[in-house]
Amino acid sequence: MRSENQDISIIIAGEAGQGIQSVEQLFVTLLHHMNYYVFSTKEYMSRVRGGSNSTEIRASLLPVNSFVDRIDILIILDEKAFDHVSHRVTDDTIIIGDDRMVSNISHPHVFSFDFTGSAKKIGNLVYANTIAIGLLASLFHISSKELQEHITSFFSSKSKQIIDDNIQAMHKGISFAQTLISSIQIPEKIKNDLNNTNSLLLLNGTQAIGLGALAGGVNFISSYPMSPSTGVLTFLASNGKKTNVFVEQAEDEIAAINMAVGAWYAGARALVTTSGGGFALMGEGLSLAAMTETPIVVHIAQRPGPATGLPTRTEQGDLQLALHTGHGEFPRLIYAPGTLQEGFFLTKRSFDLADRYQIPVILLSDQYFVDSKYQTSSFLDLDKKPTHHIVKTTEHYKRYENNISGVSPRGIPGYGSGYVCVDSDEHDEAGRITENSDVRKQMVEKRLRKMQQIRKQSIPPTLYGSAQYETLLIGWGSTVHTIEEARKQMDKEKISFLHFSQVYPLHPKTKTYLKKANRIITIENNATAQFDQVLLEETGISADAHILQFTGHPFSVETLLQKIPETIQALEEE
Amino acid sequence: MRSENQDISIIIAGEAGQGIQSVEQLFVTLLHHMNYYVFSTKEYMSRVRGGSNSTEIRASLLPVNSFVDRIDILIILDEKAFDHVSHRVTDDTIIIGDDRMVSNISHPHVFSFDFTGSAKKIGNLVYANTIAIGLLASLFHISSKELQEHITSFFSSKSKQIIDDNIQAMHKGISFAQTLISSIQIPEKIKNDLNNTNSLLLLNGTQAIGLGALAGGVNFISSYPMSPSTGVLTFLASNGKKTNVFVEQAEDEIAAINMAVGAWYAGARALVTTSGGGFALMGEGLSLAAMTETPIVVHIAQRPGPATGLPTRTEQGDLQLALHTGHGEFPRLIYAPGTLQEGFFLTKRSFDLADRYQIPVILLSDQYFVDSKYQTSSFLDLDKKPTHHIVKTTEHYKRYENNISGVSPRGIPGYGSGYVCVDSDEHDEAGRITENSDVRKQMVEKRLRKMQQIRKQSIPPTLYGSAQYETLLIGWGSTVHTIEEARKQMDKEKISFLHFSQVYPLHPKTKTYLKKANRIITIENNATAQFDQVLLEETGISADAHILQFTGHPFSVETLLQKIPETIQALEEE
Amino acid sequence: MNTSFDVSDDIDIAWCPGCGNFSILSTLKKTLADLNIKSRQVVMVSGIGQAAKIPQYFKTNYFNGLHGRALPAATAIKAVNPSLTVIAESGDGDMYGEGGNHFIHTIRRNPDITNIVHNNMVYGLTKGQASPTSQRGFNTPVQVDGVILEPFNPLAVALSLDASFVARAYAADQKQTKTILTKAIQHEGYSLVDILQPCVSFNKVNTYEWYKKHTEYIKDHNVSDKQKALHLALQTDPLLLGIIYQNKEKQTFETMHPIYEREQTPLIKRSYNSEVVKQIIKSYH
Amino acid sequence: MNTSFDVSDDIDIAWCPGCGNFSILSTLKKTLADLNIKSRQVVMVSGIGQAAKIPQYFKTNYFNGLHGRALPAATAIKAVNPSLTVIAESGDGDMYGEGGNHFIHTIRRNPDITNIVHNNMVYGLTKGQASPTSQRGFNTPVQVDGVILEPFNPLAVALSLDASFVARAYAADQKQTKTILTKAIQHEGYSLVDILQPCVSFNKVNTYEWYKKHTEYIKDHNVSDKQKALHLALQTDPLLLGIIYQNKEKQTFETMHPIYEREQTPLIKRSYNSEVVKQIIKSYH
Ligand SMILES: Cc1ncc(C[n+]2csc(CCOP(=O)(O)OP(=O)(O)O)c2C)c(N)n1
Ligand SMILES: Cc1ncc(C[n+]2csc(CCOP(=O)(O)OP(=O)(O)O)c2C)c(N)n1
Ligand code: SF4
Ligand code: SF4
Ligand SMILES: [Mg+2]
Ligand SMILES: [Mg+2]
Repeated sequence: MRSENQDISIIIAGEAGQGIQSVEQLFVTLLHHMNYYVFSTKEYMSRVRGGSNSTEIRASLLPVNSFVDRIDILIILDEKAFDHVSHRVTDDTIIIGDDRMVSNISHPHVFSFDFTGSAKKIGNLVYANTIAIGLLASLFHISSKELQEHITSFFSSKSKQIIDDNIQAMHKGISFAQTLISSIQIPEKIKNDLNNTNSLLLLNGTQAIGLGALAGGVNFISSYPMSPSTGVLTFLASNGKKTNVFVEQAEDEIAAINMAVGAWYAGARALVTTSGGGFALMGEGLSLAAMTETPIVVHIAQRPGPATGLPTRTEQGDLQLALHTGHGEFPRLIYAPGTLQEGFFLTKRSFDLADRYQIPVILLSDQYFVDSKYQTSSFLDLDKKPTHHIVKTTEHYKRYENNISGVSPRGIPGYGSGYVCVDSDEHDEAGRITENSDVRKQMVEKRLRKMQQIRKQSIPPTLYGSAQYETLLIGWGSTVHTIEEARKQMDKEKISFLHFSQVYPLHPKTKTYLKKANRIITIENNATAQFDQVLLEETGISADAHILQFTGHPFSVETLLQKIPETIQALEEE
Repeated sequence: MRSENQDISIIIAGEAGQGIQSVEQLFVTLLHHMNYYVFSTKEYMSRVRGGSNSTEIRASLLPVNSFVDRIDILIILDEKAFDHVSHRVTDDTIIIGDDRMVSNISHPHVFSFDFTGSAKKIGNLVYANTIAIGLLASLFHISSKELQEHITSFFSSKSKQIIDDNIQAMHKGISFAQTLISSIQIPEKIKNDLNNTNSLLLLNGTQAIGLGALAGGVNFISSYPMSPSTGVLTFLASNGKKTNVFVEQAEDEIAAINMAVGAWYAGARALVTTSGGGFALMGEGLSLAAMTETPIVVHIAQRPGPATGLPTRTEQGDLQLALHTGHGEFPRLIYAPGTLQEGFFLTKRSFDLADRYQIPVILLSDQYFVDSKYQTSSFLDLDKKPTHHIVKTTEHYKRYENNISGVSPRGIPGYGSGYVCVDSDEHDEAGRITENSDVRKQMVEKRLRKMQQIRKQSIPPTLYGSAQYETLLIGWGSTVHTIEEARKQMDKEKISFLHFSQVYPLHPKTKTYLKKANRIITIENNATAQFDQVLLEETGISADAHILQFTGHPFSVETLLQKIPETIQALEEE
Repeated sequence: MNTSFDVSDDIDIAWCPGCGNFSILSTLKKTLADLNIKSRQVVMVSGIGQAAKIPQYFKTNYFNGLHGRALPAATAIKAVNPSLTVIAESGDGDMYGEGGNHFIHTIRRNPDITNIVHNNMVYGLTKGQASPTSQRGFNTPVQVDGVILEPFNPLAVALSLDASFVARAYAADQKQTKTILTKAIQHEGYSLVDILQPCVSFNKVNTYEWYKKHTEYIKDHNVSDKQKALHLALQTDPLLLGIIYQNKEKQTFETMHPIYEREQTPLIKRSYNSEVVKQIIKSYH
Repeated sequence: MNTSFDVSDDIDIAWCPGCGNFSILSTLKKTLADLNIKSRQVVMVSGIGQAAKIPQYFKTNYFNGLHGRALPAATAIKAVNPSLTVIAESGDGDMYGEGGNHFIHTIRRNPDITNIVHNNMVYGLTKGQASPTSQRGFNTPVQVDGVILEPFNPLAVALSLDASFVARAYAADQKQTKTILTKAIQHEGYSLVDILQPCVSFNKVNTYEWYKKHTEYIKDHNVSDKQKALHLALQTDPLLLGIIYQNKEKQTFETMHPIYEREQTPLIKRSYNSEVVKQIIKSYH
């Protein structure tokens, strides 16, 4: 294992259904409580059992939040696992597995233990996971007392028998660890001070979005299950009763979005969560929201397409779809959170701006974002109630009063003495169908006029690195940490990184940033550099080169460390 | 009536259900047979009876094919009709109507006749239409004998009584005409020579597309009715039995496109016709076609959105939707026919290229295009059978063989000794699901690679006017004739017009054309200059100004004659 | 007769003279007025089509949404504010064709909404294509050789999905239709009222005369007998009119939903509680 | 047992050990093989889900389309080439949820296809949410307080749409399931075979044991008695197994369609006739 690293990258690889998820959950929280910085992310197949999945856990003395190829410790849970990740294994990797599973691996640092046999002896194969945790925890200087407390509280809802068995398994793991300790240099946990990780939240993208929705006053969600977006639905389902969220699984995506539009019309704050294929069915509904000027918030967790594509993997391939779907012309706003803070605050903000401007707001995440977990500072400023931009109607209330801003005061049925009439056909100020071409023209202009104010509310991109740069790397959404980790390692070379969490419309400062660069490179998890098209449309400037990846996997820091200099060199040679 | 015109513009205005359509049909064919050049277009409300509709008929000694505001002769069929078109009436307009309907109009040239009374006397109110035709025909130097023959053949399927009544009505109209003849200067019909209009076809955009589909070998259409696209469905329904087209009205648009993809898979050539709202539901299906590399042809007759919008009116508002809908990344091809010839040949070509490259081809028309009728030279080169790019499979046939072109030989089930396996998930060459990231990468590249060849097959834009221009007007799709008629009238001013009938991808020559211009103006029937975005993305050059109209109505020649100089002047002053 | 639901202005109704829709319009207005329902508490939800224009001619709140999508919107409106009277109304093509999936699943939910379908056995607004309820052999510009599909039987399907209120009415019989609509609106739960409606422009087969000959009111039927109801629903000539089934015991979507289990305050009246949210956030420490 | 439909390679089946899908796979292979149907003449059409992966494990043609959209594709495939044997197969969520509208209208068409639904009363692939057939009270990560919707009764709905062949099978009983599948495939017209299928990972309620207790084969039933069939279909405990209805007289979509009225050559075998097209064009002179 390379000892220069202040952080350790552990990969647990095995079949679906073997319990990798619970190892991750248990061990990552443990590290968090023991004052390590942690990051975890998973990649998994579109199946329930079998196959080959893996989870990466990074533990560090400094904040970590991105995916690396490097494997310091590899835990192998089934026969196929090694082949699945072997391209990432180096001579420094330490490989740990059951005798049966590692016997064929020729590698300098293979350690085999009788996980299976021991687990079976304790009473159930699943205890192999707890044995692994015991082993790992030991390596991380976690005392058996600390570990035991953690396990006990983790399984607190289970029977005493189960808790005892787990503790037995844990001890087995601790004893396995002894043979290893000399080969592995793990940094000691952070000393307890004010900066310890306990003041931080530990959560993943799904949870950040879910919490942001709650803070944004969501009280209705109608969605149809679709990986990797379903987590937001189940998050709200599990928290819905105490937070007054009406949760409904729709019969299809079309019902989902039409329910959400109906819910907003009646006064709720509704969210729809889906992925590209589901969203491709919602175009008409989005257009309905726009025409009726009913707010709507749609979360799209992107996965690789076209069609069913790779259901459980990651891609940034639906930006242009989000930007242009829905027939006819109307304003919209698209966020693509990168950090967990952005995940939370932009979700919250989605509700505020959708409500304020009566427009569709789209939150574009992806599988990598929703499934990545790390620590972030707590979410602040939560006391202010979300502002509902709803008026009490008066007798001659007109839903589409044509005013300077284009944003007509929005009433809801049953509140006030007016009638709230909304129409999918072109309509007059009262909301009644019209074919008058003057009114038509005014209404189109009214709707599009809102874009001016929306632009003013744009979130500027974040510049990482010096304001004096030659090369400007550009990324959006989930890639933020990976690009930044790579950039930091190349800091001297006048490379800065500009990250966009609002991808449409772009903040006016964007052009200034672009103009200052000698060379611009967009880094995107897609095949056609979709964000570069947005740059061009919005600023007239486009990138000189792209670093694209569309394998279904997120960029790793290492890939970028290789591709960025290569790309710069190729540009210089041009 | 202004006498300088070599063409006469007649507007017939009345309620839905009064028979304007049959007046148009009967009179336009009559003019055609009598060797006039004719053009007609209609605007109508989204209702079956009542309201205010109108049809414009232009008759001329030179080819005519675009919409003008000017009304030379106005035929009024109901009380509301005059108000409906009064903004287009000038002092030169001749207004003809029933006593009851014109009595309140203060205008120098109002002619009232007892249409209603006379029609009733003959036996039915509908004969008012035939009276009007008799009147108009007389003005156009058509003898009562010629007219009678025409009417007899038009009503040949009806009873003798009905034919006789129509002839009686016709004579009534002829007698009404006598009082008018002195006030109206109508050019005499073209002398019979080789150039006469009888060698031409008289048809509208719907028919051009329908015939193009037949010539392209269409043998399956699954669609859901939606104005203004339904005409193509009914066209194929009425011609389907003799041409072997399987016509099916689907339960919804999603079924429509999935049926069409299934039909192509099994070996048919399928078409889907819809409008923006229906197409907004087909995004997922389009993506399926792309992923399975199954050809598909979709006709979108655009109408104003968002949502239900103005169901029976015109707009060019769905270009960006057509370009970007469907999740994931895949090649596509978009045609936007302007002339009837393009309507025919590009539809035919859609089938050929969809089949050849196994991609979605979208035909983008609009209400103005499908409902406009005029003469065009006959469609030639019809003897060649459409080439079906289908192979007989061999035993180890692989549907997605990864070759240089990216176009794998396409087999169909039951033909040959192989199996044809297509998959919506990412798949290997054999069509089986895979999550292998190398295969994924290869397959994405394979699919996108086809774009190179598709680009090579691009239809170049057509330049109207001199190759030496300062101002370059740019239009696409249905606006071709209107822009060109306006441009011609401003010919001296170094203005040329570049028309695109293929709107994506753009032919490489485009950039050369754009670079030569001092100023570029796109003229689009939408509010956000959608084609200019395509120009920018494809060439890096965008227009200096736009002339946009989004009232639901097509541009008129007059509007452009006013807007073009205004826009040029504004640019000069900048 | 004037009702509180009349649109005061001199409104231009886009239907053809003689259309069955006019009777439905006035019957429904009278029904609502006589039920003493306040127009400000009513939301009419419709799709797109000739029938779906009906809210335009009402003085009340409305949500005139997409073709085929009235039911999901109506369900959500009722869910977030159960104090509203929600009527989802559209044509046969809209509800049973484009919207077929929502028809099925809305019935499974049993929200307390009234679903009125103007069944003219044709697509009116798009000029005469077959609808799901068009009869075999019906000729149209698309079905040039006549319809070959089995006509959709909305009553039978609704019953097989255990709809809690199922009825068929005939537009021209305003008196009986009013009785049926009254009961449908009063019914707590999903109610389907399929109203046979002559389309004088595009359906020259199922005319006023035809309906006179081919319909008949149900007699001596216990509306809680589902098996019998299904039997009656399957009968196609004559088409039976009246309330064919009602189950007053079935719980509504709103009352069963966890959000309304303990507390009945309409969702939109509940206020945001930052403390609860902060507590949930805290659990991630 | 080997059949001509076995995929020769050492294929990795993505289902969970113990899943009911395995029995359905082998039963269907055997059924097709024993019917002597040539694998090259078969097209399996599926949507997305665990069940929908079944074509991957067959040596035959397949069209693995979108979630919920197998039926329209299958209908079209059969329409353009009636000489193929077309099987549309997916899960309950796919066919009755997302694809509900196609389910309804495909039955109305009566194409000669076999519709096999793996009914595990849950969404398997997306990890355990309720499906339309989930029973009341079923707890899931979304339906945290249990399902409150009326379970979808596919048999009753199919019957109310006059489906020409309706059956229910139980995955674990390969022998009887094979008999049912054989008749379904032989049936000329649309056939629905809803197969109860235990999902060992996400449905801990409707287990093998549960099905044993709560199912029963239909006895002494005249399959052409629709009224009785409906009666049986409405019965939910025990769920009845077997062929519940068959109408051998009903004409199929393909035979009724104008395109096949006079000529039976499959559409794809008919050749383009430029003369006819030219003649039509001529009519516009
Ligand atoms: C997504 C979509 N598809 C198609 C249409 C076109 N369309 C409007 S109304 C209609 C059918 C109307 O039939 P029905 O619902 O029976 O109402 P009716 O006009 O007969 O009252 C159709 C197909 C549309 N507006 N939206
Ligand atoms: C349009 C769309 N929406 C959602 C999904 C996600 N999805 C895939 S399978 C599935 C449900 C599977 O349930 P079922 O059809 O019952 O099959 P099972 O896995 O239980 O066999 C869903 C919701 C999808 N692929 N496409
Ligand atoms: S088309 Fe038919 S349904 Fe529509 S208004 Fe006219 S008569 Fe009524
Ligand atoms: S999740 Fe359920 S249905 Fe899917 S393979 Fe596993 S046991 Fe079978
Ligand atoms: Mg109708
Ligand atoms: Mg299932």
